[in-house]
Amino acid sequence: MPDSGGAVLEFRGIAKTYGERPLLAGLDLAVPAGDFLVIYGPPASGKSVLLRLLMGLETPTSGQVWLRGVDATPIAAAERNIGYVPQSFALYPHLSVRDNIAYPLQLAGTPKADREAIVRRAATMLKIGELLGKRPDQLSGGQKQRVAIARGIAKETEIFVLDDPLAGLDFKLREQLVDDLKVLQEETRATFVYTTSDPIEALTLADNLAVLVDGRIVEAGEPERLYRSPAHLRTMELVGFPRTNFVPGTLRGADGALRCETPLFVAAMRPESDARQEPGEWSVSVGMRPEDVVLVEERTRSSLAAEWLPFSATVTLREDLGGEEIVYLDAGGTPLTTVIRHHAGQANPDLGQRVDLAVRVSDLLVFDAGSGRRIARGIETSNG
Amino acid sequence: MNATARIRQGLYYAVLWGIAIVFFLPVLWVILAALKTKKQIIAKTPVWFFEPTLDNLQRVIERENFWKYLRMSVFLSLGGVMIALVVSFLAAYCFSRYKPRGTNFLMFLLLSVRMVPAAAVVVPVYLMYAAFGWKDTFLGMVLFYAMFSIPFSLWILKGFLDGVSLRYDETALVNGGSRLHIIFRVVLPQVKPGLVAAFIFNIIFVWNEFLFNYIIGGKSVTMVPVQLQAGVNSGGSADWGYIAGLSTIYMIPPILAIYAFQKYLLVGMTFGTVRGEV
Amino acid sequence: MAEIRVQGLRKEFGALVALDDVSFSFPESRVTCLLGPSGCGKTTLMRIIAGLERATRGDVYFGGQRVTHLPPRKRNIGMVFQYPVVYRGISVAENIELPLKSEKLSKAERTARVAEVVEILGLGDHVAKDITQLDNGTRQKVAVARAVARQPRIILFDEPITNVDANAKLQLKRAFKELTRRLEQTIIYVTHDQTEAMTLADQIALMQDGRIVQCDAPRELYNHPSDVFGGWFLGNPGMVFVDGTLSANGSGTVVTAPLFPAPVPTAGGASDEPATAVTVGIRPEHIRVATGDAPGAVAADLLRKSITVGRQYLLSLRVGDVAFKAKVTPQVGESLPARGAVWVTLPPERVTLFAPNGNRVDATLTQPR
Amino acid sequence: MAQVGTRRLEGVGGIAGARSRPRGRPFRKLDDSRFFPLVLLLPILIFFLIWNVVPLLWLVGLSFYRYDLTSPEPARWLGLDNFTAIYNDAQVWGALGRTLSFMFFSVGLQTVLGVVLGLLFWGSSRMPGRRLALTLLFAPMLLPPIAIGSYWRLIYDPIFGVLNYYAREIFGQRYDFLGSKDYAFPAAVAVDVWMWTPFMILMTLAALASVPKAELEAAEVDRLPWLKRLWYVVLPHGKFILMLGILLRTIDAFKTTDMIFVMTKGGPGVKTELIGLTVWRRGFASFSMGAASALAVIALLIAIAFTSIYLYVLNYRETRGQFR
Repeated sequence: MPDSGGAVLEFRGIAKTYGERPLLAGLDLAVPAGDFLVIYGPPASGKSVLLRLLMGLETPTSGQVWLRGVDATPIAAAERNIGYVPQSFALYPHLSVRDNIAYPLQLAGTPKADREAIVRRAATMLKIGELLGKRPDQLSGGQKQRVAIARGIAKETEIFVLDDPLAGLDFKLREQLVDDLKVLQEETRATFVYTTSDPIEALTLADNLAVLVDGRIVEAGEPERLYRSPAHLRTMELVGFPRTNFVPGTLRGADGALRCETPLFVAAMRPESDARQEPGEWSVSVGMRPEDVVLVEERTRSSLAAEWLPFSATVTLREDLGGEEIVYLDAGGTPLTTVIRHHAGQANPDLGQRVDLAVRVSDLLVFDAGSGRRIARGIETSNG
Repeated sequence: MNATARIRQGLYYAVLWGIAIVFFLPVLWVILAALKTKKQIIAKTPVWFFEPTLDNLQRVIERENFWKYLRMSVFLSLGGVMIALVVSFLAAYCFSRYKPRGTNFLMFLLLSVRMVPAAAVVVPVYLMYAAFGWKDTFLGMVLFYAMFSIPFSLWILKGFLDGVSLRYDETALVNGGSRLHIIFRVVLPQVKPGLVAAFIFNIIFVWNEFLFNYIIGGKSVTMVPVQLQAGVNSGGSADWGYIAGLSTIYMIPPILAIYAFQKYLLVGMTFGTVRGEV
Repeated sequence: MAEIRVQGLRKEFGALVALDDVSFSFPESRVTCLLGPSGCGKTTLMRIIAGLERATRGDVYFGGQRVTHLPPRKRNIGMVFQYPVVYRGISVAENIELPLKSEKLSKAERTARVAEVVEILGLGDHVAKDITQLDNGTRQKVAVARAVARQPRIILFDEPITNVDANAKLQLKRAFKELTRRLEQTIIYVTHDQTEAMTLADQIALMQDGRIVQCDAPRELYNHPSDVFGGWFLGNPGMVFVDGTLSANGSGTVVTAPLFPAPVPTAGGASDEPATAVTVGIRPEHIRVATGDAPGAVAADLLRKSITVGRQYLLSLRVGDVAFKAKVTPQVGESLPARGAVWVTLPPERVTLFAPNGNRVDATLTQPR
Repeated sequence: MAQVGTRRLEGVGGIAGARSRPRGRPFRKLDDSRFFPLVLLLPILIFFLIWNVVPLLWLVGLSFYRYDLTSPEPARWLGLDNFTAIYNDAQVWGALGRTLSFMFFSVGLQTVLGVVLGLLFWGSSRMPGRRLALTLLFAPMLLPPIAIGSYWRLIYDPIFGVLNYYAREIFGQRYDFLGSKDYAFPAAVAVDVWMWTPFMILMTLAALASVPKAELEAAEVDRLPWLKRLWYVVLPHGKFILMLGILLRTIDAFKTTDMIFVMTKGGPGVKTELIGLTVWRRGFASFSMGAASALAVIALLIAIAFTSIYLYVLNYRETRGQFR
């Protein structure tokens, strides 16, 4: 068994099956103390189950959960001492906000005076100080969520688990809560484990990000590294907003050179490892981030440098986010998106218009269509 | 709203009230009878307007053992239903949360037996009670009524418990709450409406029950309906004043209960399979 | 086709005032989005226009006709609800056709109308299917088709894409865009999602606490909010607000705020009033952040940075005890350290000033000379 | 192993200050054990065993014996004789047939009346005194069946019954409703209809309440005519609850005993003798427990069949998720 190496909690070879259905398959993950770990994945990828295993609400089919340096797998949920914010608010409707927040403390037998102080502190941090006397059914959705979070953190412990706490909340509420949560974690320096299926939320909150797809962690690490250099197709697809564009293609290796052919362009590639030096042919997915696909004015098209790959597409929808706009395109059957920023004075195409686009070769990442692993990337030209 | 619309609405409400009154009329007739003299009751021309007399009611109250029977009705109803609620709440929690194998089968069986004509069950129960010497004992009767109330209570409570998110249990669990704490302090407060519905519904059933009380009861545990039946079947001419008086007194609690707990009526009448109010 | 006008509309639910004397005109043949947070009264306003709710006071006019007391069926409107309403037990085509049957139209006319909306909404593959076979997104399309096929004068949409999944949302947005390009009807679209409103509307009526606070074309509303609420509600994240003071300094009026290294002169503001409090507002993407000093820049602490939409970077910054957000381009974001000292500039031409009551002050900042 | 980056901070604690070691519990509580669910079930199992399983076995066992309470001889094994006797018993068949037609007529009438009146009551939510009106309306089904039987004896009475008086006023003729061969059965059905129509009104109101408001509003905006609204909007949502109501009434009508017992005792002749009464009579009038048990077993099986149908319908809806 590997040493836990300062990790405050750790999953070792965790697998979980319900009947015949595998939900989690052999999953390893270590979380250092004081980390804000975001487990990020599409809905139904196994995020909640993973947290429930950590909480002790489910037993793994195989593998162990280590907590604070001991094997906690046989330890009951009640003894694990983790603060918990469940997915739906699960506020006790018969208790006041104050009693809801104090609930974990009351169960733990914290003296009444201390309880009140902790409740006050938690309520102040989450800006719900004036709601303490109310009942949950008198609160708005955002307020309920704040109370649920306050209850989760008002516990004498240093590990907190939040199961997609902002799901279903209004956009504006999320914006505020994300910020408050980040500040909260930095102030308390506790270890947070947080799940979400929202890419921006994940990128904003995470010190470390674990991308969970179909019960497996496809990649984990600092969000910026995952964003810039994803080793797996799913990482590139999921980490970032709008979603990455993928174009199917074929990668051909001959005479020591690699070429990738797609319906949109043909480009020279360099392999990620020596393994792909030998001649061969692989079916691949070429990933290009929306912001790397740029709109080109007709007149500048001819003057594009060799490092740019030109192609064209039709605008199908423009979604205005305010600060920026997502342009949905159709490039001969391949759906694409790009992002334009208004204040940057970029092109302003009309709906249904045919536009010229270009992508820089060095921004392309090539993934094996079968395994999803990254096998090549566009060659950087020296003058780029 | 203009005048014609208002008149139309007034008419509509009048019709609805009319329907309600028509349905209540037979009951009203009995209540009236309770306030009539014997002559007025059996008058060939129906008497609608008369000077009410309390003679019948007084006779009912003064009749030997009236209070004893009424007390028995109250004790047996309350006792049986309370026991049933405790037993079925615990079972419903188990069924809802642990989902043991055979849950559905057991729930089905319990309900089926409750759906059987009472006359079919009464034979073996009678023989069993006779054999064990439980006939005409308070415990035997109250436990029987508990059993009588368990199936519907279980169905109602299971439905309500299934509606309480498992997250509540889990939140308590991870904070160190015991199962008993969860059952009584976390879940129980949230299924109060279910408890009320089950309570009201079953208590009306037991309150009105006749057959079993008649067969497996006896002098010491007789409830009012048995007494009522005795009145109706006492020889050739029944004492209608007495019967009407006794019924009138006995129907007051159920009518008050429907008025006060109307929103639980639907849940109760369909033993929890249809939720909501009308 | 008709203009919709509401006059002094008030709605109270017990003690709660849902609509506070709203007078407003929805222009003919245009898409107007009612945008606002939940509980702002937007749905109530729409339901009163539809006739599904009765106003406590005030009137509704379609064209010149007063319809305040008409029941919905006499108003000739189409409506699409938050959750997809379809009629069960019949096919998609029959669903769209059902209301037409009460309209005294020939069979040929009915068929033609159904075919037309089916084409616009891309329901071609589903016409013969039973309604229960469809997912929520497609059902909502059917509901839209049904409302449109009757060709009412007015079509109302009540948060129609809130309850469908992300993929269907996009499809529906495309379909709406296509529809509104083709239709001539007056359309009111209620939503709490600013992106939806910005994407679909010809003009947005922004609501807060039972009032319409501003109505403008989407970009206009975004760029020139008439009060603090509009600045905050639109944008992701919303506008950054900093307290400042407006005061006279001999030659004109200047704004002093923690994010300006020196007082910034204004053009157009009153000049001889004593110092007044003012809120300085700017969109986070307009704030410039650099590692080095520049004219007009102040020193700031970079607390955090994270990647946001399209590899832009969202920065948490602090100047003194004023905390705020900025959104910068990929290039700038990458050049910044993870945390530490940076320099922040607020381009004066991008700054909007608001009075203490929240309303925009009609004054623009100029480049300090 | 996905060791996510190392981090600079040592975790120091949450808002309440860290207390990383949970307080150990000296002993494992009962409710942590895997027997705990069984403990919860124990009371109901005891009840089930004593009051259901034992009588049931007793009943089934007894149905194979000749056992008369009145005769001194001990019980005698008959095999299936009791059942064949029932099979050949015209009286039992008569009672079964009567029960069926009782169920058919009373449930049918209740349904029609209940649906019509229920629709009429739809939209009465702002009626003044609605709660009281509904209490009066629902009263018949919540009063003791014994009392109900006696009320109607009073009302049906051939001499001083109020109904007879008005019958004579209108038709110029007196009727002995409960005493005559022609009228006794319809009169019994009428009482059942009176008693249980409110239940079908209740179910109709529940069915109507289950129709999503938005769908009704859409139908209004779409200008669907009244009948189409009922057919395309109300019925698809409401039919399930209505169906449950009809099934419940059917099961309950099958059980009808008390009310008939008090009102007519099955008479005149056997005109109103329903199966419940027959079982009762065999058991406690002639005290032939074996024969009564055999009959009870049959009644039991029929009731279980009805209940299965009911639960099947209920389950069908749940598994097919027809709520949306």
